[in-house]
Amino acid sequence: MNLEVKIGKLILKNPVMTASGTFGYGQEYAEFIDLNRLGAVVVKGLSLLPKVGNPPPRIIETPAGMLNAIGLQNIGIEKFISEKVPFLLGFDTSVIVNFFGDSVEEYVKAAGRLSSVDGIHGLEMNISCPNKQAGWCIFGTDPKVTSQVVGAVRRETDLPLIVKLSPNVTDISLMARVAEEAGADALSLINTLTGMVIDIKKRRPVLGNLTGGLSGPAIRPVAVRMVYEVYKAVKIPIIGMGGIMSAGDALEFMIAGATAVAVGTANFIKPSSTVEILDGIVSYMEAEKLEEISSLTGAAHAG
Amino acid sequence: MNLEVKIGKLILKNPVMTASGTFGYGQEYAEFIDLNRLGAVVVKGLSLLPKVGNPPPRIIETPAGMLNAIGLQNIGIEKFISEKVPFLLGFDTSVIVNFFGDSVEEYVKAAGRLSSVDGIHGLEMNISCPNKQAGWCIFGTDPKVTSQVVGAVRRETDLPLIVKLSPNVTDISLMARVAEEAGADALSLINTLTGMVIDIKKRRPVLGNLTGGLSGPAIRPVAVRMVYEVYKAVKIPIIGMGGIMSAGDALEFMIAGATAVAVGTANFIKPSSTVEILDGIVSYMEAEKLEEISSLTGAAHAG
Amino acid sequence: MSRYFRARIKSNLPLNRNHRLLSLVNMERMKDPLPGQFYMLEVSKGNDPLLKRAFSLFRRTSEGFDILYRIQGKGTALLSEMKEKTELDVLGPLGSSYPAPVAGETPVIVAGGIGIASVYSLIEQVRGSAYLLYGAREKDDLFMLDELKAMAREFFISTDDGSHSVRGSVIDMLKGFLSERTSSEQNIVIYACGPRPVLKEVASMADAKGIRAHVSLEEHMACGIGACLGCVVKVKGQEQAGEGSSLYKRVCKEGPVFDAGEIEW
Amino acid sequence: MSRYFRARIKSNLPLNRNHRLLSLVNMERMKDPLPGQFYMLEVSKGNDPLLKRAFSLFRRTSEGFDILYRIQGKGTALLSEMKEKTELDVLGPLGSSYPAPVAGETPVIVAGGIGIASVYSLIEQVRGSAYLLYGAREKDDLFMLDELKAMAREFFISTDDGSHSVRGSVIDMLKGFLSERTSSEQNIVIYACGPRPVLKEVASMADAKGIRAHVSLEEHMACGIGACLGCVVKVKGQEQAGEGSSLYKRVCKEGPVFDAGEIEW
Ligand SMILES: Cc1cc2nc3c(=O)[nH]c(=O)nc-3n(C[C@H](O)[C@H](O)[C@H](O)COP(=O)(O)OP(=O)(O)OC[C@H]3O[C@@H](n4cnc5c(N)ncnc54)[C@H](O)[C@@H]3O)c2cc1C
Ligand SMILES: Cc1cc2nc3c(=O)[nH]c(=O)nc-3n(C[C@H](O)[C@H](O)[C@H](O)COP(=O)(O)OP(=O)(O)OC[C@H]3O[C@@H](n4cnc5c(N)ncnc54)[C@H](O)[C@@H]3O)c2cc1C
Ligand SMILES: Cc1cc2nc3c(=O)[nH]c(=O)nc-3n(C[C@H](O)[C@H](O)[C@H](O)COP(=O)(O)O)c2cc1C
Ligand SMILES: Cc1cc2nc3c(=O)[nH]c(=O)nc-3n(C[C@H](O)[C@H](O)[C@H](O)COP(=O)(O)O)c2cc1C
Ligand code: FES
Ligand code: FES
Repeated sequence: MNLEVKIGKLILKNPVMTASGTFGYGQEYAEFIDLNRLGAVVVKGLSLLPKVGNPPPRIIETPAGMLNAIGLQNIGIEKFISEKVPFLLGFDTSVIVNFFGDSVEEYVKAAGRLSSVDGIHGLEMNISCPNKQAGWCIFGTDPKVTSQVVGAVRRETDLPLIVKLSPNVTDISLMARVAEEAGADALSLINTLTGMVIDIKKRRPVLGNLTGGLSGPAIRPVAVRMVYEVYKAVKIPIIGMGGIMSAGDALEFMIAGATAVAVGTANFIKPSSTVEILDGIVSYMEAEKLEEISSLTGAAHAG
Repeated sequence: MNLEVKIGKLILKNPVMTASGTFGYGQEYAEFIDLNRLGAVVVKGLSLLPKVGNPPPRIIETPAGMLNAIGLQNIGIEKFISEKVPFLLGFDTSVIVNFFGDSVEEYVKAAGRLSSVDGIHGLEMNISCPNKQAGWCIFGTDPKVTSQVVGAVRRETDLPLIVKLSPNVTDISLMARVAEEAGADALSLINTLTGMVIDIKKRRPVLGNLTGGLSGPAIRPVAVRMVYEVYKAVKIPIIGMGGIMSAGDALEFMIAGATAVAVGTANFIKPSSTVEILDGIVSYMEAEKLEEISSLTGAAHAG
Repeated sequence: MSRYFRARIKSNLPLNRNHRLLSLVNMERMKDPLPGQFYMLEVSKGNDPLLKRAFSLFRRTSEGFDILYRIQGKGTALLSEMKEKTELDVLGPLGSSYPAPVAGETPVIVAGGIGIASVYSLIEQVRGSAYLLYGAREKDDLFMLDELKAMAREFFISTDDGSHSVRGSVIDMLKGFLSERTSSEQNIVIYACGPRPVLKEVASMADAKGIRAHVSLEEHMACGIGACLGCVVKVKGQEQAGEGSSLYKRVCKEGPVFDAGEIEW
Repeated sequence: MSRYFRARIKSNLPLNRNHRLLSLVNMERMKDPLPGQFYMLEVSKGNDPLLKRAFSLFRRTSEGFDILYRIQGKGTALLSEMKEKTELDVLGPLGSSYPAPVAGETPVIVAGGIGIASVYSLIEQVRGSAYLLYGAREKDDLFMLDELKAMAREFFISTDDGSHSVRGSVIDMLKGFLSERTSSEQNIVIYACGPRPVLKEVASMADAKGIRAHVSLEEHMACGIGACLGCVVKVKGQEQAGEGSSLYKRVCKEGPVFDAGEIEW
């Protein structure tokens, strides 16, 4: 049985990755699972300088989901390189660094710095910023700006470049095509949907940031639909995510068109989710007598 | 205690309405609740001619939600007028007719015909069509087309005109402003989010229509956020909906900015949901010593 | 006497690894159900699972009614864990019923698997007069054999694996029965509930022989009362634009029992 | 010996209308917990509620550990309905613990309401040497009074409504205690768990008197292991851009027990 999948020139030993921001820098989960079993570890989103993040409360549970407004708190790229990369180098898994910036220049600088480091196998560009309070983050919603920032990062790095799309758009296929044309090697979707919960006693939004990003099983149908649509629109591989809790959920994404999948919120509920999902995918392939995992990608579109 | 709310020139005796497509033509629920208690009955979406709807399966449950792809099946405006309006005339509640068309002309004709009928107190224009398989329904996502179709209907009718917005857009505030400028008296939000579920055994989408509209508690945080945003963008009243299951949920929408609320999927789970929600709102007002329900609208934005 | 009421679980008896017999006690007076009608039962208090689940009336009891069910997915799994005294929201009885055979008609009742749940109360109703054909996957999936035997005019059983009675499908039995008896029995009318492929075969056999057949269908349901238009099946008829709504019928309202000839299989 | 394991419910005892004592039996060997640490417990098998819930170690038992909890919302309501023998996923022990008092220090332990759950095992640890101040809303919300009495050096109780012992808040008691005893008792160190306003008062009193105080905080949590950055509290320190991450600390990792002087209240 062949579980290998290709994300640009990067070969993953299997399609199960972690979703950025839900797996810390990998260390937090090493106690619970064997990181060597993962297709890739995608770390918490990094910026050039460390970021404070949003005021608490940052989290609130919702029906079959949760809202988070972490505000992209992170230790900054330099500290990541000096303190976390050495740890990750000890594992036989691909390391993909999720990053973001507040300007095209910051995106480019971050990508450049990360590309100079051994032990980083791919970059995932977060252009979604669902937690921006002041209206919309234009990097992920205005096609012109998306094209510009992705193109600029593309020119700066030779690492496989994954662009992570925001679902808070009218036409996800258009955004996908724009990223592809600007040089993305792959696409990640979806990031969180923007949401809000209000405390009816206080008559105020619960989260310190007012709005947050909705993740978990609640959003899965939206995510699967977007992967299905984007598969028809682009040729580059898709990393599917959004509410994957079980192997069956992961398979839905692959059949819809994903080459690999990322497990996010599920890690919080079961720290062993990723490896259990991998085991479940293997069982499915056995039961269905499939040799190549890649034969599942986009199977829903056949015939 | 004053529960009255104003939707344009229409005064509702209380803010609890039904969401279109989840309450049939009213008749189906008359056995379970006293329709006289409702602020308004909003009927299943109607078109000039009857519509067949989508092939089955049309429904699939999802985590804390459901996808539907009814395909706007309806008996057509003429049959509604002859067979359903007489029944509804027997109740002391406002009747709001949800309608749609496949062209600006159809929208206008439908609005014109409905405006000539006694016993219809308001029109709700559905410009969302989440189930359109062939990509996006431009009425609800392209601001120029939205403006054109709303403006045309506005010129045709003197009834209170509610425009129901699609949540599948990048900037809901923009769509809200466009509808307001084109003459809408009020806005309904949200319609369903487009989603998909895949059967991993058959490796095909479950729904006959492939995609469907996601409703229920799963989408509530997205809906509340959109109401909150739109409240800041427009002056006309908002009818909030999306996953309202309890009085607390309804109050979240009002505090976020809604003048009235509509109960949808909850009717399927508990046919008495609407009246229980109304009772719960009254209890809340008593506990919080509120005299005017309208004082809650947008309270989250104060101070 | 409302069709929306609360019921208390009297017992929730395991029949085998994945079948249960649920006895409910109505906490309010309920409308008398007819054979073939169904109920929508609450299976969770939370939002997941969200929707009620549809179950046929298995049989009326002195205090309420019984449901015979198979554990299928998460809703029925949750139901199977519910203990005595648990209270549930119930909608029903809902939908159409099996039209009682008229004088001179010979009822032939066909049940495939859990389909027995839907026809059991019909068998009670026509006690003594019906031929009963009951097929299941294996011996363990056959229920209430003694009771059924006592009520059937003649009782035929088959299992897919031959672990009880004849090896074969209920369709094989029906084929045999019809080819043997159509001449001796004058006015056969078929009642059938089971997996869709079985019902489709029943329909085509009945059609070929010019026999009336009433079949009970299943579809995913949200409301159960005709409001959501979610549970439709295609019926034969005019597909011209505008005539539309007659192309589909609602399983929860016009069904679940349909004339087999009416369905576009 | 993993911090992610399954546990079986031995008992789930109602203490009053909304408090329960949950006894869990570990099904695998677990790491020894320290006073002040906590566990994340699974409260449902489905997707709603989705996240695990945080509960302090109440006390270690021979077979596992106990949790004392208040029914607060839907997760704890579900937990309260769980029967003996139910199995749960558990993460823990997690987070920081109450630093044991060093020689010469006099521990003063302050518990407001359900805060008793967090300090109980500390009281066991320092048995005989600690002053204990325990306040609750009313008589019925006071638990384990006999056990506590036996372990405390001196035991002070108050209720908001005066239905047991002194009427007043635990803060009033602490105020009185400190003004009376600060001179006689040399090295007082405070340990406190309770509602945030209580802890804030404790912190400011301790600060005014130059006393060290360890407080246990609560925040909404998703992961419980430091990965999601969801459970932060603001700590005193530099807010300059770039120095950022030091502005917030994680309740699940650096906490739940913090030095009161460190928190930006
Ligand atoms: C009119 C009618 C009568 C029925 N009578 C019985 C009966 O007497 N005994 C019995 O065991 N079963 C009966 N069923 C089937 C029963 O409703 C399903 O097995 C049950 O809904 C499965 O729910 P689940 O959560 O366990 O499965 P899941 O597969 O997890 O359910 C997911 C969704 O699909 C729906 N669904 C899945 N299977 C079916 C199905 N076969 N029919 C309709 N909806 C389905 C569920 O309601 C739910 O919305 C009947 C169905 C209908 C429509
Ligand atoms: C470190 C720590 C230790 C705790 N120890 C105990 C204990 O020993 N006994 C006890 O009764 N309670 C304790 N709590 C509080 C307990 O976690 C909450 O009461 C519980 O999560 C409420 O869940 P719910 O679903 O019933 O409430 P809901 O209000 O329905 O919960 C909604 C969401 O908010 C979160 N939430 C609600 N209240 C709290 C809270 N006070 N703290 C953290 N998250 C909350 C829930 O986890 C959930 O994600 C502790 C909390 C923390 C952080
Ligand atoms: C607490 C939290 C933090 C997240 N942080 C990031 C981040 O830093 N960068 C990013 O691209 N996505 C981030 N995400 C989004 C996830 O990577 C993922 O796209 C989303 O949660 C949907 O997947 P899920 O439903 O499986 O969680 C975060 C999600 C959560 C829940
Ligand atoms: C089965 C079903 C049918 C619907 N039909 C219509 C419709 O005809 N017209 C319309 O504007 N909205 C329709 N809707 C959308 C609802 O009116 C409502 O906007 C949406 O379901 C969100 O609310 P809820 O989560 O409370 O159901 C339909 C929703 C459902 C579930
Ligand atoms: S289930 Fe709603 S119409 Fe049949
Ligand atoms: S709960 Fe996730 S970091 Fe604390």
